[in-house]
Amino acid sequence: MGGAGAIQVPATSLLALAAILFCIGLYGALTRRNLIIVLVSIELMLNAANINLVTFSRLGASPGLHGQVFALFTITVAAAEIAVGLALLLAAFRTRRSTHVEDMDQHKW
Amino acid sequence: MGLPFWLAVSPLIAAVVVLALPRRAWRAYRAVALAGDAVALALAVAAWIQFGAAANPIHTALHWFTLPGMWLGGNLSIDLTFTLDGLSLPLVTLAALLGLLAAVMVPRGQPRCKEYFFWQSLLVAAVNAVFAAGDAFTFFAAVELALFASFFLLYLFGGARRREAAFKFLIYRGLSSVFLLAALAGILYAAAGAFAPGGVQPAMPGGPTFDIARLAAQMPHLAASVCPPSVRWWLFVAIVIAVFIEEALVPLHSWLPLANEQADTPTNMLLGGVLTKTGAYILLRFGAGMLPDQVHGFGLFLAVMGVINLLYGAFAAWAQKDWRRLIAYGSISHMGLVLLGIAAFNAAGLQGAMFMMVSSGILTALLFAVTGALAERTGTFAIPRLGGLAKAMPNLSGFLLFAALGSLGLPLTSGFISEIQTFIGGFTAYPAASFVALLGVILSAVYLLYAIQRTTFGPLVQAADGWADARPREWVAIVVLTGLVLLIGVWPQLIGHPFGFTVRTLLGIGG
Amino acid sequence: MQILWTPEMIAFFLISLAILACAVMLLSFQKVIYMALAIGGVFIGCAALYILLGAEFVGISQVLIYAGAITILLMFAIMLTNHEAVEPEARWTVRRVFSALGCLALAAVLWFVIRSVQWPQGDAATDINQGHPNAVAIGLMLFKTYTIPFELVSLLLIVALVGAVILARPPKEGE
Amino acid sequence: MAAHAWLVPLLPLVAYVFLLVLGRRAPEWLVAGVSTALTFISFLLSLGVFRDAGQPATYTFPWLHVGSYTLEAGIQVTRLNALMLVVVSAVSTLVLLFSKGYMHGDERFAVFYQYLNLFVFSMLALVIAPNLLQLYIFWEMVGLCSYLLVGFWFFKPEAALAAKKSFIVTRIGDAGLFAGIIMLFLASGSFDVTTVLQAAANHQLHLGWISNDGLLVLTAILVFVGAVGKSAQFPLHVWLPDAMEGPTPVSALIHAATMVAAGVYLVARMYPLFAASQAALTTVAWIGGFTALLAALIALTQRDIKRVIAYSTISQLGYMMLGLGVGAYAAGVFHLFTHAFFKALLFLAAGSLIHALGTQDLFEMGGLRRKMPVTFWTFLAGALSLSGIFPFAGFWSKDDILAGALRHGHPALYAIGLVTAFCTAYYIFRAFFLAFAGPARDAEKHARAHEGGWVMTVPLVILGILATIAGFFNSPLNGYGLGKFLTPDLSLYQTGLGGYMAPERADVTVMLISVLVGLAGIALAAALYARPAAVDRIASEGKAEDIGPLYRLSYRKFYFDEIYYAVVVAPGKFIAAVVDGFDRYVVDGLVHLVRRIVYLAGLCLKYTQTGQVQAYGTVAAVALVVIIAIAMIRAGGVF
Repeated sequence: MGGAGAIQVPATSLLALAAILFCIGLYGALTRRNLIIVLVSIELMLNAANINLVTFSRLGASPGLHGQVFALFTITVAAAEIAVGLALLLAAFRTRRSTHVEDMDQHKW
Repeated sequence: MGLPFWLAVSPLIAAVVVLALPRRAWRAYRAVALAGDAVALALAVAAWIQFGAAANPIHTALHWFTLPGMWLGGNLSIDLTFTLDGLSLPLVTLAALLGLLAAVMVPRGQPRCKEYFFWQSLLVAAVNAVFAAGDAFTFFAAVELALFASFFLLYLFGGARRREAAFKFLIYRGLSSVFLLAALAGILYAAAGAFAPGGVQPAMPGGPTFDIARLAAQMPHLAASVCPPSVRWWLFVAIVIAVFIEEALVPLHSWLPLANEQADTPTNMLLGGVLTKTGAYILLRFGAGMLPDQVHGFGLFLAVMGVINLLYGAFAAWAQKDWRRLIAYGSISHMGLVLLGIAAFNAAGLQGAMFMMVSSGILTALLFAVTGALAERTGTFAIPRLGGLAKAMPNLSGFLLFAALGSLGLPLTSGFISEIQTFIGGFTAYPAASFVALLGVILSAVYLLYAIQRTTFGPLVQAADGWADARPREWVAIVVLTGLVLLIGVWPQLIGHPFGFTVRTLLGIGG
Repeated sequence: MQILWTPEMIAFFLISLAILACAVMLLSFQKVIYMALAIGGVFIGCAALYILLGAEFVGISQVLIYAGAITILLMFAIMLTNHEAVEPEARWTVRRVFSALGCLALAAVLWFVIRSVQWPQGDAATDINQGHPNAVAIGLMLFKTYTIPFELVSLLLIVALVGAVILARPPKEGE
Repeated sequence: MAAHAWLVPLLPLVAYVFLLVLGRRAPEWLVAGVSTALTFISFLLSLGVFRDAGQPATYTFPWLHVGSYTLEAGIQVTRLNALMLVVVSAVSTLVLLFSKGYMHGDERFAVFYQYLNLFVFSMLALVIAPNLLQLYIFWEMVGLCSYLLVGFWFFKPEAALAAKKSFIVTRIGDAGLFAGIIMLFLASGSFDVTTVLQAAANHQLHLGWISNDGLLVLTAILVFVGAVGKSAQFPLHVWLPDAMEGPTPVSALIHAATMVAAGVYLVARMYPLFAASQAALTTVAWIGGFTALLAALIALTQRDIKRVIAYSTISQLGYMMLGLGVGAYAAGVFHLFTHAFFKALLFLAAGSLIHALGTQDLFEMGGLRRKMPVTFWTFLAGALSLSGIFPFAGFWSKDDILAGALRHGHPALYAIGLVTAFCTAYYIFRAFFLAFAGPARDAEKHARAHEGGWVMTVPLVILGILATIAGFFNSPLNGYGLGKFLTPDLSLYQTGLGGYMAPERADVTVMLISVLVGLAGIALAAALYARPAAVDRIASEGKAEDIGPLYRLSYRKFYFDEIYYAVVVAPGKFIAAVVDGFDRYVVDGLVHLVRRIVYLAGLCLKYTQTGQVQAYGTVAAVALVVIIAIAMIRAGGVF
């Protein structure tokens, strides 16, 4: 299949895409009020990282499957993360009736 | 594992045993603590015999772990080393003795007895280890242990402002530990050649070491191409700052009067008697022993600071209205003379400084013991509220007078023999500073006799119902310390013998 | 830089456009539930990109786990909490400005870094799948080279599963 | 005999330890008996040592090694030392005996004897010290005993203050001596007196930071400062009159005959050093002369009998210094010798009066001639001796000094000496007439007055005899025997010290003048205080009425105490208060300032802890970006 042969897409473009996606995700994580959206934004950043991994597995200095395997690990860990994250969110919502980040400030001075 | 090891460890074992004892075993706590301290003292005495006329340093090393040879041309072995040489032997004996006497002086109804004896034994173990340590690593560890043991003694068992005093103590001395650590690590690196201007030059045969004896043999003779003078300069500055705090020298002294004012009598005996001598010990061991050129270079500074301390302490003591603060400032004043003696950097000066450390330790502890015993009866340390005690308690008053006279350097006491040697050294090297320092000799008489006159002479100001003169446990402590003051005053060669060896080593005269 | 308008290239541009559009929508929608839908778009776009890059197995996994499981999970979470929630009007607070500037600066820095590096072109000679189909090659690698991490990840999933259940379970009476 | 001289100080030490073991409750007869007997044996031994004294004999053992130098301890017997041994042990024996009566009934009787024995030991050991260090040690020890004995009645606030004052003022002098000794050690390489003096006499003292001549003068002056403190010379004379708060036997022994004379002894012992530096010798002479006159002027108006005698002591010590300073070495030592006897006598006689009357105020005495005949006659002998009337002891020694001043070319000092002699005769006979002549001014006390027991009268009589005849030891009648005896001590040192020795012949004119001046003083005192017509005037003086400014100046001791308080003590206390305030508010204030700054910083920074995780994230992200950007810029080639 597509395992061999040259790829016409330049690495620069792929990395730039990942970088933009990462920055959008970061911005979302830093500014959105809703905890769910914050979690989603983090997933966005993870995806950006995954794009890099896959890109380098094909276009890196030493191409190989390692990048793809790591992308798989990342996806798994992200799944675990989202599961636990959402469970925490539910627990927090039960006690505070809110999913807003601003309300989670019991560590204020 | 030899004698010096157990000397430091036996009070530590006592501390652990105290912790393991059941609750409310009041007598057992004291008995265990006393046993640990007594073993340490007995070992110290045994060390004197072993030291003998030949002045063999007694050495034990316990290997702990090795930092592999990634740098500086060899492995760095981290050991627990204990060495008793001419300088440490008298001091460690003093520490062990004061540890024992402090345990004796703990009053019968001491609250939170178990904790008290635990921390006290720990402190005694730590100060023993400080003076018995044979390598910089063990030394620093012991200094830190002493710091936090005394912090807890102060924090848990002091007077009304004990928390403030304890934290001031902790922060000050913690700061000094920072500089000490910097200096010790710096010396390790410098001696191993890490600061050579042209890149690392392994200088120590056998790799880098913390061992004090090897460092002292190597460090002063390193060529400038291996250890540049600027590095030595910075190391010495760090040592001086650490020393000034540890020894409570002006202007970094303000923790001592407060700590002494707030601590109880046994703690004060240890604090004033041995812990404040750590600073001078550092200056002798790591300053004079490893950076002699810098001691020379800083001589004038040290001498001037010595005189300032001497006068500042004396004047401040004159104005004090609390015996404990007065004693604290008096000890600051004494330490000024120690500084002058070290600054002189000749046989008489150095030996005088060492004598003064021991003498000031004994006399400070004695003064604390006597004033503590008086305060236990009268309920106050405040000089204006005392008077005429010689009528009610002639024996204790007599000892107070004796301690004061020793402290002001009356002949045939240890204070005099220390003073005269220091001044012989001082007049050789810094005559002008020594002349000014004479004023301190006069002032010490002024502040001590002023306080004595207000305390024991004159008409009795309080009703003296039920005041017993000294009790047995107080007798023990007071008489032993008094005897020691006289013994050193009349037979100074006793401690002059071991000190002499170290002095000759420091000055590089003969073996 | 000379851009060669090959079919692959055109596909890449379309996919990236879709991903970025979805990502921007994600941040600009007011209603939370729409945002969840937008993230689904991002996930699917990424999957397409992986397949384009010849990582079919990763692409399929992405669709299964992200676009399938995670998006649905998010939907449930939104429904279980405050599903009417709207993201309030964005006010340009100092923090927000700093976040925006920081992200822009990060993008700029990354862009300069990416641009300044001479990236190797895809090597036509090497077949990263060693002649196997992609899924087989990945399977071989997972069970040969990465056995222990693989097992650890499965352990992690179990722990996450149990943990999520315990955390999400409503407290019993009197607890 | 010299080899056994160590026994002389040892016996009082044995007595001290014995009394210490006996404790406070020991019976009085045992305490006094043992002390007196052992000291008496010491006296007999000293006589033996004195008889055999010849070339200096030294016996030492090592004490402490300092670097390569070894400090030694031991004894040395020279002719001067032997003479001092005799004087000290003789007076000590008599005072110990006298104290049995004087201190009878005091609850700390045994303690008193302990202290006295310790003093006698220290004083004897001081006298035979072979080196300066040992001398200094015992020099301080006698100071300590003086402190303890002055403050013996410690519950009296005046006694407590006086004890403190005496110790501190002498300590000022001691600090000088201390420095002098150390510099002599450094310059000569030895503490040994003989070595030091040889080096000084040969001008071989050398220190790096001062010229050789300057060093000689400086060390001599420093040693003299010690002597000034101990011998209560101007300007450190203020402690001695206050020290009269101690029991009277103490005043007789310590503050008249022995300890205060130690200063004079020191100058005599170190004479080659002084002789080698003319400036120092001149200083000694002028300080001595000035002190003699000053103290005599103060003594003119004092009303406390012990203070009159105390100022007289200061004055006579000034005479001795004057004698040594002008070069009349033998005369100075001789005056020390005679003065020990007649001044101890005067003090003990005064003690007898005080013991009988319970007051020290001259204006509460009077008319005691019949009631206390032994005291009367012995006091008279002492007073005549002090006034320098032929043939009493004081005549010979004082005349010797005055003649010496003229002979060595110091007419001004001679004149001062003469004026002092006149004042001396006047004030001592003023005291004498006030105490013994005229009517009783306090009838009740007068009625109680009685002579003490034999323990008190026997020492008086013995001292009375000595005060009368001691002068013949060094008179033209035996060819200035004492001077000849002492001369070999100085001849050891090769300087032109021969001139400081005894005169070849007596100068009758000088003698005549002195006696006449003394008689004039007595006559004036008699005219003012012994005539029956003077009763009213005495009464008004006793009530301190219409005293003129000069009288007040003398009576208030030229305001020295007040001046010292204002110039030394008050500034000292002020500095102490300033230092204490500095310590509390500046040093500690800085510490607190640092604490407060840190606290304030925390107070401000806590507002950054909003609890908002996104705020933390923003800061972290921005910081990360900045750090990466900086790293990129440093790496170069990116932008």
